[in-house]
Amino acid sequence: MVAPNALVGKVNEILVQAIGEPLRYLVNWGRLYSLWPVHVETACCSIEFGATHGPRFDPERFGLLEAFGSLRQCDLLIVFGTVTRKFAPRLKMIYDQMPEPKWVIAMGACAITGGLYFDSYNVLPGIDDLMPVDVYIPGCPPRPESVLQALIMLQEKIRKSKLR
Amino acid sequence: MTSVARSLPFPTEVIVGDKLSISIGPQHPGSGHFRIIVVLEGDIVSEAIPDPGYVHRGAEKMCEFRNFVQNVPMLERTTLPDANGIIFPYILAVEELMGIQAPPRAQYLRIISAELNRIVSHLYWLGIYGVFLGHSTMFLWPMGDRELFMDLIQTVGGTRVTPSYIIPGGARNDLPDNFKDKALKAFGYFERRLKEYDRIFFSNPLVLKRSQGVGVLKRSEAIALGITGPNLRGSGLKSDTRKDEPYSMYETLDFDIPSYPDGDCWARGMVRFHELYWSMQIIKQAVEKMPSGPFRSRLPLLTARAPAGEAVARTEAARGCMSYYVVSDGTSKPYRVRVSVPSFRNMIGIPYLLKGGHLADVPAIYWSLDYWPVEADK
Amino acid sequence: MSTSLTGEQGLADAVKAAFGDKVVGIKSKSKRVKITVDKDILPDVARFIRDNLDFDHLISVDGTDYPKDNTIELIYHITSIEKEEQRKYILSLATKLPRDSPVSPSLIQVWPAAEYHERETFEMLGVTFTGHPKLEKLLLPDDWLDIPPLRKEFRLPGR
Amino acid sequence: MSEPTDFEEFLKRVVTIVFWILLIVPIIVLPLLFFGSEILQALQLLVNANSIFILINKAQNPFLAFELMDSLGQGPCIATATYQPSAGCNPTFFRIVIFPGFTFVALLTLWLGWFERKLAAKVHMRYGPLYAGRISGVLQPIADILKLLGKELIIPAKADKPFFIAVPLLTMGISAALLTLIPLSERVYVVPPASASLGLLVLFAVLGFYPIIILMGAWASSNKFSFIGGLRALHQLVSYEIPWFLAVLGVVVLTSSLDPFQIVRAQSKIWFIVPQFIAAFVFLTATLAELERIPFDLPEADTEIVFGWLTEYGGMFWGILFGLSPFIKLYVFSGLFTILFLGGWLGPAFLPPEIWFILKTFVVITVIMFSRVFNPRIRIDLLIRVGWVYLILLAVINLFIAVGLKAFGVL
Repeated sequence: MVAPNALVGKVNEILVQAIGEPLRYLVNWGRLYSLWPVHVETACCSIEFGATHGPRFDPERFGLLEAFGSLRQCDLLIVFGTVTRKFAPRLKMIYDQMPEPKWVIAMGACAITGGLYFDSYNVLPGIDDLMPVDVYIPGCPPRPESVLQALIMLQEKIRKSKLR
Repeated sequence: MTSVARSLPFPTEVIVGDKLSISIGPQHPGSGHFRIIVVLEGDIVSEAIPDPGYVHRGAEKMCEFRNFVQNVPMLERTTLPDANGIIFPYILAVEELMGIQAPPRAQYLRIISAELNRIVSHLYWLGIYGVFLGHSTMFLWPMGDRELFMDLIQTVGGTRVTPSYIIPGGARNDLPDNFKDKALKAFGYFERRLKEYDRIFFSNPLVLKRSQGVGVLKRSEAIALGITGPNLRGSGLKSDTRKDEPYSMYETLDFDIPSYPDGDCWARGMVRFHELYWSMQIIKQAVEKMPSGPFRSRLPLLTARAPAGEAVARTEAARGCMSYYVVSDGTSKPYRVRVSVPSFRNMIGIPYLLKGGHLADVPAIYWSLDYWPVEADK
Repeated sequence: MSTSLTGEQGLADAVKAAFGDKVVGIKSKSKRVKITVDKDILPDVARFIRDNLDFDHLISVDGTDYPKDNTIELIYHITSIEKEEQRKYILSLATKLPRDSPVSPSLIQVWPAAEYHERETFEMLGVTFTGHPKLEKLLLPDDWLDIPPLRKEFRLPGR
Repeated sequence: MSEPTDFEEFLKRVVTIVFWILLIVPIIVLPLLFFGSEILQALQLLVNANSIFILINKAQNPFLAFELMDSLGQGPCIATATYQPSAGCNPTFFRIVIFPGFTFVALLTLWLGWFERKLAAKVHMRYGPLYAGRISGVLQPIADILKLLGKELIIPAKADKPFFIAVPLLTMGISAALLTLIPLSERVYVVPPASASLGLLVLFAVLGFYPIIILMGAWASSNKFSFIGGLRALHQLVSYEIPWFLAVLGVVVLTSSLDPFQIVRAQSKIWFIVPQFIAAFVFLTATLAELERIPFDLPEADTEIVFGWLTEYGGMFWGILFGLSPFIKLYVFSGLFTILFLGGWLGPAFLPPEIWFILKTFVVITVIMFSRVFNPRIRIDLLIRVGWVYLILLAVINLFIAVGLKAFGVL
C-alpha cells in the first residue's frame, strides 16, 4: 500500500466542502417537500388526520400526499394514538418494511405515554420502545393545526439533518 | 415496559384451506383498524372472516375504576366522529340511577349537539365512502364542508371532537348568542351543496353501477342479524329510536325517518344522505322551540353516588341504536358498564354480505355499513 | 299465536303464564322488563319470547360478575322491530350461572345476532356457550393467557 | 416442496445468464453499436467552446431551436452539427435522445405531474402543492424525483430478482420506443416521413408488450396483491386494445394509410373528429383504460389490492413505473389522438405547427386528467363487459360509417 498523498487528501477535502454541502442541501430539500405518509390507522386520532387532509388544512401544500397505498413508497409513519398489544407487532412490522430514509411522528397522548388509557390492560404506554420517534404531537386528539405544525417541525429537522 | 414490546408474538399469516386468502387490514388502504381475511375463488369472495380487536382498550373494565362523571370523557373517545351521540345514553342511564332530571332547556341543547355530531359523522362516512370507491372529489368535499359543522360544535362545546358536552344533570354550558345566525348560514350553504353532492356522486352512473344491487341485505335478514341504524333503514324498515322510544324532547319535534326498500349499498348511502338534511331541520326546530331557563340542574360532584340498581338506556347515535347497561352498587363508581355499540352489532353483516361478492366490492360493502372499528373494539 | 299485551305487566304475565314456577324473578319498570330464568329453560323462554311475544331484535348480550353471590349473571337484551307498538320495550332475559364453571346454552339458533356478542362474553367473562359454532378469541390479543378481564378479581395495572 | 437438485440449480443459472444477455443487448449494446460514433462526435462538439459561444449569441431568438433546424449550415454549433447529415453526423441520435425524443417528453411529463395535482386541487377546492419552489409549487415534481432517487431500493427476499429489476428497465425502453412514432410536425420528428409508412402498425406492435411486462413484474414480486393486480392489468389491457385498434381502423380506411404524416395531411379540409366522432369517443375511452387511469385504474386500485402490481416496487423503480412511464404513455396517446382526430399540427399560421401540436395534445391531456376527479373506479366485470360488448360494437358501427363515407366518395 502506498501512503496517501497529502495533496490528494487536501483536494479531497476541498471537493467535499465544495460538493458535499450543496448536495446535502439538495437531497434534503427533495426529501422534506416529498413526505408521503403510510396509511395505517391505529386508533381514534385518525379522524383528525382525516380532517387534516380536508381542503381547509390541505397538507399537500407541504408535499404530503393523500393517504398512500403501499409501504414501499412511503417515507413517513404517523402513529395515530393508542397502540394495543395486538397491534404493536404489526406496527413494528410496518416500520421494518418501509425503505430508508423514514421518519415517525407520534400523534396524540396515547402514542406518547398511553394517555387516558394509562391503566388499561391492553394498551402500550407509548411507542418509544417499538421505533425511534422524530416528532411528538401532544393532544387528545391533536387539532389539525398541530399536525401541520409537527409536519413543519419535521421538515426543519430534515433540512438540518446529515446526508444519509 | 420494554419487555412488554419484546415479548409480543410475531404476527403470522392466516391461511384458510388451499384457496387464495388475503388480509385486508390492519395496514391496508381499504380498511381501518380492522382486518378482514378474505378467501377468494377467482374474483369472488367465498368466505370473509372479520378480525377485530386492534383497538381494544378495555373501556368496560376501566369504567369500573372511575367515577360516574369521570367516565364521560373516557367513553366518548371510543367514537370520536360521534362523541355526543355515544355518550348520550350513558348519561340517560346514570340520570335514571341517580334520580336526576335534566331541565327542558338542557334536553334541547343535547338534541342540538347530538344532531350536529350526526351530521359530522355522516359527512366523515361520506368522505371515506367516496375514496373507497375511488372518487377523490367525494373525499375532499365532505371533509371540507364538515369543517363548517366542526366550527358549530366548537361554538357549542368548546372543542372540535371531544366536547364532553352532555353531562349528568344537563349540558356543560349554554348556547352562545351567535349560534343561531351561524348555524342558519351554514345550513343554507350546505343545503345547496347537498344538490351538488347528489349530482356528482349519488346520481353518477358509475357510482350507481358500483353500489346498486351490491351487498343486498333483505328485510328479514336485517332483523334476524340485529343490524341497526341507517343500515336497518336501508333495508326498508322505518325504525329509529328517536321515534320508537322518544327520549329528551324528540317527541316535540317534527321530522321524518328516511327509509329505502332496496337494502343495497346505495340505499344505505341514501338513508344517510337524507339524514343529513333532516338533522339540519331538527336543529332548526330545536333552536326555535328551546325554552329559556337553566341549562343544568346542578353540577354533579365527582364523588356523586348512585343508589344500587341497574338501568338500560338507549338512543339513536349516528351509526345506529346505542345502548348502555349500567349497574351500580351504591358507591361512586359503577359496578358494571356494558357498552353496546352499533358498530359491534353491525359487524355481523360484514362476513354475511361480503360472501359471494366481488373482491372490488369489499371496500364498498364494508364501509357502506359504516363500521367504525374503534367503537366496536371499545 | 300472539298474546294481547297491555304494557310491561302484560309481557311479564305472559312469560309467567307459560313457564310458571321456573321463572325465578321478574322486575319491571317503565318500558323495561327483566325476566330471570333458570339456565335449563333459557332456550325455551327465548324461543317463546321471539315467536309469541315478537321480540326479534337482539340488542346485546351482557355478563356481570358477582363474586359475593358466586354467580355470573348473563343477560340478553332484546327489543322488537316487526311490531311497532312494542318497539319501545327492552326485554332483558337473565340467567344466573355458577362462577367456577359458567356454562350456558347458546342462543344463536334463536337470535343469529348473538354470534359475536356471545364470543365477546366468552373471552371477557369466561362463559362457555354450548352449541356455539366458533367460540374463539375476538377482541383480546392472540397471546392472552391471563384470566378473563371482566372478572372482578382481575385488577388493572396500577389500580 | 423439495430441495432443488444440482441440475435444477444449473438450469436456473443458465436461464438467468441468458436472460441478462437478452436484456442487456437491446438496451445497451445495440444503441452503442448504432450510435457509438455519434455519441463520440457529440461529446467532441460539446467540448468545443466556440460552438457554445455561438449558441449563446443566438439566445435572444425565441424560436431558436426551430430556426436552427430550419436553416442548416449557418455555422458550427451543437444543434446544427448533431442535426446536419452533411456534417458527417447522423441526426437520429439527437432526435431520439433530446428533441422531440426522450428528454423533451420527460421534462414535459415532469411538469404534467404538477399540473395534474394542481388541476385536481382546484376541483377539490384546495391549493395543492404550494411551497416547494416558491411559485405555487412548480418544483414539486423535482422534489419527488430527488427523494425517489435517494430512497432505498428494496427487493423482496422471495422475489424473482432478475425479472423484478428488468421490469422497470423494459417499461422505460418501451415508453421511449413509443415516443419515436409521434411526430411533432413535418420537420420535427424522430422517424422520418420516408420510413413512417407503417407507423401506426409499429406503434400497436410495441404497445402489445405492455401486458406481458406487467404480468412479469406482478409474478416476480411474489406478492398476492401484485398477482391479482397483474391479472387485472392483463385482462384490462388485452380487452381494451381491440376496440382501440378498431377505432383507429376507421381513420385508416378513410386515409388508406398507416402513416401519421399522411393521416394529418388528409385532414387539411376537415378534422376527422367530425365524421369519426364515434371512433374518437371509443378511442378516448379505451385510452383511459390503457393508461390505467380512473375510472379504469383497477390494476392499482389502492383500496382493494393495496397498489396492485406495483405493491412491491419502491424508490426509483416506482418512480419509473408509476411516475415516468405512465406520463410518457399519456403524452403518446394524447399525441396520437391529436394526429388521428384533431388534425395534428395543422392550424393557422401565426403559430409554428409544433406549438399547435403541443397545444392540442395538451387539451386532450387535460380532458383525460379531468375524468379522474369526477368518477369512481369501476369493477372488473363491468370493465370487461364495457370493453367487449359496447365499445367493440360502437367501433364496428363506426367502421361501417367510415367504409360508407369512403365508398360514396364523401371524403
